[in-house]
Formats: sequence, C-alpha cells, structure tokens
Amino acid sequence: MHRLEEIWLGLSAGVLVLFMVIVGYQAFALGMGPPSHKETIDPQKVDQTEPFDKPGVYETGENEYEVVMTLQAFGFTPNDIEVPAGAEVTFTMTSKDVSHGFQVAGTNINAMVMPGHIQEITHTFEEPGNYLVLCNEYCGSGHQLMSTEITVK
Amino acid sequence: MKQAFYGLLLFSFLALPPVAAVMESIMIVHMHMQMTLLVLSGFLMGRFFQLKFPVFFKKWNMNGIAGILLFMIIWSFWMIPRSMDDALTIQVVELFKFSSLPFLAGVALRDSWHKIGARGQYIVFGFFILVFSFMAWIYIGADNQICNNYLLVEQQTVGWGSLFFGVILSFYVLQVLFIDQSQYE
Amino acid sequence: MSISLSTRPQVHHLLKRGETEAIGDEGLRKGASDLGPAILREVISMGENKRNTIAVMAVLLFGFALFYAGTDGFRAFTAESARTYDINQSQPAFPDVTLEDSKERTYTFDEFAEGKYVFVTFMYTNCTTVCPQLEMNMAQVYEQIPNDYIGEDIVFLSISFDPEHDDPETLSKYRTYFGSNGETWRMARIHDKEELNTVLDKLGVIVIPDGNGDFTHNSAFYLIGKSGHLLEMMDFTLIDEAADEVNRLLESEEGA
Amino acid sequence: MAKPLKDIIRDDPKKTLGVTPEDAKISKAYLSVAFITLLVGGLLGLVQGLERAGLLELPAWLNYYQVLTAHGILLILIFTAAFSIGYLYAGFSHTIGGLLPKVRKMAWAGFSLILVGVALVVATILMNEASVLYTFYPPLAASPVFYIGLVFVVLGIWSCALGVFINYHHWRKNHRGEVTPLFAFFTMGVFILWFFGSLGVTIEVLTLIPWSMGWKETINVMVSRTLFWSFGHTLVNVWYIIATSAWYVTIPKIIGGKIFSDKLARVVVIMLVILNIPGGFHHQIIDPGISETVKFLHVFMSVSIAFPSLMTAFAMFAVFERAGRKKGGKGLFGWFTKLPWGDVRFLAPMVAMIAFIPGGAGGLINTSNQMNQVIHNTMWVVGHFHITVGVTAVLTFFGICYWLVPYISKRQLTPQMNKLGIIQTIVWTVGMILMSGSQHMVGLLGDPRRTSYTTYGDHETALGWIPYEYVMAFGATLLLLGIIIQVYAVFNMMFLATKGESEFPIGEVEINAENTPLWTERWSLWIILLLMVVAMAYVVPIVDFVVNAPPGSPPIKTW
Repeated sequence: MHRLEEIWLGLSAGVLVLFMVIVGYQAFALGMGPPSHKETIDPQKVDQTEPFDKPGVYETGENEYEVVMTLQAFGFTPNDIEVPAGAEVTFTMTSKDVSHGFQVAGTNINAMVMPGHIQEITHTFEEPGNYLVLCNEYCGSGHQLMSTEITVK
Repeated sequence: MKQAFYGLLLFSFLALPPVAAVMESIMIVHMHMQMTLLVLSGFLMGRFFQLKFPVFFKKWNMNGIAGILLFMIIWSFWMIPRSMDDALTIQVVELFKFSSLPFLAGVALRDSWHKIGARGQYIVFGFFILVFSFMAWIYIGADNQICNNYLLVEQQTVGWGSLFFGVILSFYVLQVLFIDQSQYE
Repeated sequence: MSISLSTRPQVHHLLKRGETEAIGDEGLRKGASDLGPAILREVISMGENKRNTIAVMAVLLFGFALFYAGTDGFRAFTAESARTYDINQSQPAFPDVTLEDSKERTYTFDEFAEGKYVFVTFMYTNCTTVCPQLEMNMAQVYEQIPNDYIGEDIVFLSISFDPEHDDPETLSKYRTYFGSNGETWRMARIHDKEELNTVLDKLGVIVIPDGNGDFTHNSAFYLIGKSGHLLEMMDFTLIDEAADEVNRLLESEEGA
Repeated sequence: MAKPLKDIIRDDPKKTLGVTPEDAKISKAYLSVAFITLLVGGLLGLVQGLERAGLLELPAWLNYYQVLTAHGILLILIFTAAFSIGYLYAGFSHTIGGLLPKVRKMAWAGFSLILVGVALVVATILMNEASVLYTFYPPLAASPVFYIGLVFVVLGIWSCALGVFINYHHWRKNHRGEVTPLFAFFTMGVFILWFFGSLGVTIEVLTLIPWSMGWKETINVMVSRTLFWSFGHTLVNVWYIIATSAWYVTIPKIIGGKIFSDKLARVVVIMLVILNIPGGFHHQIIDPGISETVKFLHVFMSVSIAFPSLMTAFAMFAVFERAGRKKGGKGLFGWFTKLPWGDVRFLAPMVAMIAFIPGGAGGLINTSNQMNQVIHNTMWVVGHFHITVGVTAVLTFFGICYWLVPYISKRQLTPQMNKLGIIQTIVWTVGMILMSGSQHMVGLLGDPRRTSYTTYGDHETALGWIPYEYVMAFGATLLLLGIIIQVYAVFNMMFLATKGESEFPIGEVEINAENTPLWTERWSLWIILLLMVVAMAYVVPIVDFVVNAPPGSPPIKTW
C-alpha cells in the first residue's frame, strides 16, 4: 500500500468512527434515538383495543400530554389537536389499515406507523403556531389529502 | 508487523467500554460477533508474537495440534451459556474473556492454522459445524431461560443464527471437498 | 499484508506449475529431510514428539481446569444452575418486606411466616408462558401436602413482581384460576420498588422487562425455613419431587 | 507483460478481432430495451414533475401514483437491469474471449423472461391494478399478475447471473494459476451481489402471491418490509459497482493513464460484495418494533460501506493526477486541466464521480439515526437518489455508451456524436442540479415524497414548497431533453454512424504496482462471508418480528 493511501484510509476510517461515536452518543447518552416502540396490536381490532378505542388528547401531568391516535386511509383521529406552548406531547399511534407516516412539518417528528405495531414519539412544542401534520408514506389514492393540524397556543 | 498493529487497533476498539456495552447488549452480537472479532484481533496480533518468540512457537507448537486444541477449548468454553452470563456480571470473567479470546485462542489459531494442514483444517470446520448445530439445537428448542441476562427471544435468535452459520459453513466445506480447488490457485 | 486463506500447503504458490510437476512430491519430501544426518534427525524428532505430547497434555489439562472452574466442577453449565447451586449453599434470609395480598391486607413477610415454612413462587399475571405452568404446578404441590400441615406448619405464597399492573383486584381474580384460597395460599405484590428489588436480588430472581409489557424471568419453587432462611430452591417442573421433599421436612419436624 | 501479436491471436482470437457478432447481438438487444425504457420512464418522470408542481392536471383515466409506479419500476428495475446486462456481457465476452454457446442461450432466455415480466407488470399498472409503487409495501395489495411479472424479471436476471457463473468457471478451468481480467472480476462481483441481494425480495414476492390471491389470509407486514429493503438498497449498490467498474477499468485507458492498483480494485469489489446487503436496513430507522441498539448496529453496518468508496476516491484521483502530470500538468492542480475534458467518454463519468461526493455525504446523513428522522420520506430522499442513481450511476452508463455502442456495432464514435454527448452531459448535469438541488432543500422544509400535488388545504407551510416544485419541474424538463438526446445518440451509433473498428478500452496496470494475489479469486469464501454478515444483520430483526408477530394484515386496495 502506498504511504499516502494509508494516511487517506486512516483518516477516512477515523472520520467514520467519529461519526459513529457522535451518532451513538446522541442516541444513547442524550436519548435522541429514533422512535422504536415495541408493542404490538391486532391491526383488525384497533377500535376494540385499549387505548385506541378512545383516541384523543389526554393530560398526563403538568404540561404533559398524551395523544392517542389512529391513522387510517386517509386521515388522523383525533383530527384537530390543541396543546399549550411548552407542552411535552407523546403521540401513541397505530394504523388501522396500511403503512402510514407521521410527520409534523417544521419539527423533527417523523415516524413510521405500521399496522400491527404501536409507535411512540415525544416532542416538546416550544413555539406557538399552527403545525401541519401529514402522512409521508404512500397509502393510496388519497394520500395527498391525509393531513391535519396541531395548534400550539 | 503492520497487521499486528491493525490487530491491536481492533482490540483496543473492541475493549472501549461503550463499544463493549453496545455489543454485549445483543446476545447474538455478543456471542457471534464480539467474540469472533476478538479472536480475529488476536489472529492479527499473532504475527507480533510469532516474530518476537519464534522459538517458543516452534518448540511447543511444532505440529499445530496443541495450538488448535487450545483454540477449540477456549472457543467452546465461551459458548457455554454460563461463561457468557458470568462475563456480563463478573468483572474478572469479562477480563478473562478479553484476554483469552485474542491472546490464547486468536494467537494459537494463527500459529496453528497452516501447521495442521488441510486435514486438520477440515477437523476445525467440523468442530465449528458441530458447535453451531449444538447451539441451534439447545437455543431454538429451549422454552425457558438458559441465559439469565437476555430475553428469551434473543436466545432463539442465537439459535437460528447458529443454525444459519452451521448450514453455510457446511456448504462451504462440501464445496471445498467436492470442487477441485486447484483451478482457483 | 496478505493473509493467505488457502487450505492447501503454501509450497505450491511459490513454484510455477511446471516446476511443481518436475520436482513432484518426491522432491518436496527430499527438501524437508535435508536437515542433517539420520541419527540427528531421529533425536530431533524424538524431542519433537515428546514436546508435542507435553504441549497437548498441558493444553488439555488447562482446558480441564478451565471447564472445572467455570462450571463449578461440571455441575452448572448455565448461570441459572450456578445460581441454584449457590443459593442452596448460602441459604440467604428472606428480607422482611411488606406484602399486599389479593384481599387488600398489608403485612410484612415475617408476620405472615411466623414460625412456619413458606413455599414461594414469583410470577406476574400478564404472563402467558411460564407463570401459569408454575402456578399450576404449585397447586399440585399444595394438594399433595396433608391437610394437617397446611396453615399450621406451612403456608404458600405467590409473589408478583409486576406491582404496577397486579393490583389486589387482578390478583384475586388470578388466584381463582389455580384454586388458591387466599388464606393458606396467598397471592400478593410487593409495592415498594426497593423492597421488591432486594427480594429478587437476594433470591437471585432475574426479571427483564421486554418492552412489550412482558417480562423474561427465571422460575423456581422456593422453600423458606422456619427461621426465615431459604432452605431449598427446587425445579418447578418436578412436582412430585418437590412435594416429597416438603413432606419429608414436615414429617421429620413432627418426629423431632 | 506485452505478448507478441501471434500469441494474442492464438490465445484470444476474439479479443484481437473485435467483438464476437453473436455476443454483440445480445448486448445490442439489451441496450435497445434499456434505452426504449429510459425514454418512456423519463417521459413519465416529466409528467410527474409537472403534476407535482400543479402545472399539469392528469386526465381522469390516469392518476399520479400510477405514473409514479411505472416511472419507478421502469427506470429502477428495467432500465438499469437491461443496461447493466448489456454492458457487462459485452465486457465479459471481450475480456475472457467470448461467451460459451450455452451461456449465450441463457442470456437470451433471460431476455425473454425479462420481457414477459415487463409486459405483465406494465399491463397491471396500466389497468390501475398495481399502483403500489416500486416498493409495493404490503398490506397494499396489487393484482397477483403484477407480482408474477416481478418474479419473471428476477428469473431473467438470475438466468444471466448463472450464465456468468458458468462461463467464469469454464475460464478458470482453462487458465489455472491466472487471475481473471479485472473487468470479468467486476462482473462476477456484480452478479453475485445481484443474486444474493435479490433472494430476500424473492421470498417476499413468493409469499405475497398466495396472499394477493386470497389463499392466505394475512401477511406479516414488518417481515415483508425488511425482506424488501434487504434487496431495495442492495440494488442501488449493484449499479454503483457497475459504475465503478467503468471508472477502474476503462477510464485510465481513455485518459491515457494506467490502473492505479489492480489488487486495490479487487479488494474494493470484495468489500462491496460482502458488506452491502445489510445497508438496506437504514430505510427502517424510524420503524416501530426494532430496538435502538439494533438500529445503531445497522448504522455501523451501513456506514462501513463508505470505506471501500473512499478507497475508490483515492485510487481514481491518483489515476487522474498521474495521467495529467504525464501530459505535462504542473503545480498542485495543473494536472487537472490536462485531463481530456472534451472527450465525452471521460467527461460524463467524471461528472458522475464528482456527483458522488455530495451523493455519498447525503447517504451518510440518511443512514444515521437522528438525521434520518429529519428527512425520512421527504423530498430530500428523492433528491438523494436522483443525484446518486441519476448522476453517479446513470451518467456513467451514458458515458459508457459512447464507446460501448460503437464497439458492439462495429462503428465509430463520430465527432458529431462526441459533441452531442458533451451537450447531453451538460444538459443532464444542469437539469439534475436544479431538480435534485431543489428536492434536497424542500425536503429539509418537510415536503413529503411520493405525494400528488397538494397544498394541504392551503396550509402556509405547504404553500412555501411550491416555488421549489417549480424548479423541480423545470429541471425535469431539461432531463427529458437530455434523455431524448441520449436515446438518439445511442441508436445513431448503433445503426447509422460510420462503420469501423472501435476499441473496448481496458486499462493497463502501473508497471511497479503490486501483483494481484490469487486469493482474491476465492469467491466461495467471499460468499460465505457475505452470508455471515447478512445473518448477523438480519437474524435479530427477523426472528423478533416472527416470534413477537402481531396478528397479520389482510390485503388492502386503497387506490
């Protein structure tokens, strides 16, 4: 191997390892890992299964909210969500039919919601405003219509 | 010598506490990846010892049998569920894992592999296929805990992984046995 | 840095095809034996053989020692069996923790045990795999103990390690599946997290939540002696052996 | 190294006498299919771009997702496969001295299978029975005929792969003690990866068929998805290896330089073959049901693929620098200007290589846990693969055409075609910068991918995306123009250009380079390692998804 080549590859390997270290540090030490909830559910009996038999916004603590949400072609239930600014909101979601995506434009909320699996993602809404929620995984002919809003006051 | 350096680099990387912690948190990665990489690091570092102590290896591992036996013993030992569990809970055992796999098993493998010749190598492959089959058998079949530090599903994962490894290794050995290798050399 | 991964002797690499044919195996062997006079060779090979044997013996001995030490003398190949062996040896005391049973009564373990043997299992009611089997087997042991002893000399206790979910209401329902009467065989939870962990730790019960609301855990029958120390930890699948053992203890007590 | 001509003719008559006519026919057939597909697929791409920006309203009988499915499948599956087989078979035949008659038959069998497959797939898409996109995620259920068509396509590719394996084996038997020509080595690597990479998706499709027919009630969604991505991303890397084959083997010759290191090139191929398949898992980074540690391990496995690419970067720039200096380039960057920029055979792949710098960096972002969450399923991803596939792979393919097509049709690269090629490269580059650039930016703002024109009820966030979508549409227009030029150039060179002999540029190795060790040829060992890495990566999620499986999903049609 050439000397220069070795230096180049050494540096490359170093950069990649550093990259991994940062990713790992963020994921495990800072708790910024991607949404990876592990519970499962019968996708054909979502309506009869707790807590999805009663989708809605629940206050779970001081400035803490849980949104129990079902996704189906082509909409989100509950539809319009309102929370106060600074609230830490946990979305507990599942799909009643096909795969959907849950994305809130302008935030880092982005999660896949698969039939048979319960997905969870938590976010603190600091800025008041009107956030656009949309499905970002193709789910059928009305995919472009599947959206809702979160109002932060 | 360069490869000995890379071996040392690999070994130090594996020994970093966060790296070790991540690898040990998944059972199959612990048993099949971390331990294999540890042996590999020793295999590479072996060059250093071979050059440093040529007489020792020549004298005591003349035909490679002692070395390969040592390798197989160490490897089997770490495939015992108990040893692996203990490595997670008892510091000394963990230390022993990090020294025995590279410095006893890896170095011994390096020194013996060519000495034992083709027939010896088939025996080693046979040993691995046996170990993998045995692990597949106990881990897939077991419906209760064998390892206290991992979930049941992880045990099954190790079982299926071992089965897969065993099968592809068998294919490899059959292929080496029945296809004339000289045309690739 | 090339690592040759060939499974054949290296010599072939060094020679071109034609040469190998010309020299042949004969030539190779000759090359190897060109080391010295026959006698010297003899001596060397004797030394070699001896050293090889010594090395192999040493390795085997080391292996034997390693396996002996690592498995408590070939007794415990899993950490679970090692734990059983250990705990049976050390006989730890059952910590005095507060229990809350299916009838919403709270008392400490010592108050409950008070000079009796206690037959204990650990479980959680959401469990669909081992726990029902464990409790079923416990019920069979319970039935094999003569009525005279029950409640007088021995009591049964199933402890839930999922106190958040297993409230008295749940436990009282669960209890009926196995014929536990809630008096001489009670089902209870340990509410205090710290106390629970002490018990699990002392008795070597390992519980790992799997994120799905389930737990992976080990199971056994625990027999606590009258002094509050663990007497024996028994395989929960061997019902008759466990019942016999308990009966034997109870009878010998009577005789004494 | 140089053998007397007499020996060359004796050893390899076909190499000296140019292309074998029967083998050329195979390549011509595949390339024709490739470029017809490209034309159709590109046209659909423009339709999409215009619809997406709200500039075009589709008629009632055609919907956006139908167009998208056809665009994806035609370009991602058919164009690339047909081009790759045409190119690799030509080079393979050239470097090992002609194909065996039975291998030729297998290539033709593969050709028919692929055509049948395409016909079935396209028919179901046209009937709106298969608007499930290129990724066909269950429980979206297409007509069974669609899946059967896909099986035919895969079988066609396997037939070609098997042909290569047989011919390689034959060559080895007759050339003991020699290393395979570098191009043939690349070909082996590609087809091995292709074969093993497609096993997962084949299993998936074979389980989808009975399910879509109603014989099986439900399907395990996550297992299907995982099997798909084990293939979905491997395919991308197959094209990447094909592109690098042209970089390593042919470019040194074109620019008048030498191959930097034959051994290094082979090590890169081996690493790419072994490491590639787990890379697909980063598509599932924000999926439920997989623990964060497993995901992190997969980040590691994906990132490791970057390593051989960095080796490639070094080797290529070393080749450029030496060639440029040989031609009198002075100073730190003088050699750069000495490169043959006016030769499309160099310019196109060079742009392709440069595009891989942002492309590869984007790939690292996509594969990392947290950053993926920002751009997952947004337009960013579309921008990413248009720059990697659309430029790095496809522009290299385009550059290859300017010597490959003349070579197989015994014609010449005329100056007019070279000029046209340069214009094409510029149009393509500008089009991609505009389209991919705006896609990257709007993706960061949250514009989702694979979504028909919408303003989400005139939400202000969504309205802010529209200007970028206009730029995208404009870029797409340029790209279609580029495709038209390219298709014209290919068919011109195939049937109209001046007759004559064209060379197949095979670079020579630097004189003082290391010898290539024979262990690089131990394919059985590389396959075993590949399978071990796959097992390491996939046994955890698959066993988890099977053991802890939720009740399955029935087939659903939502379009």
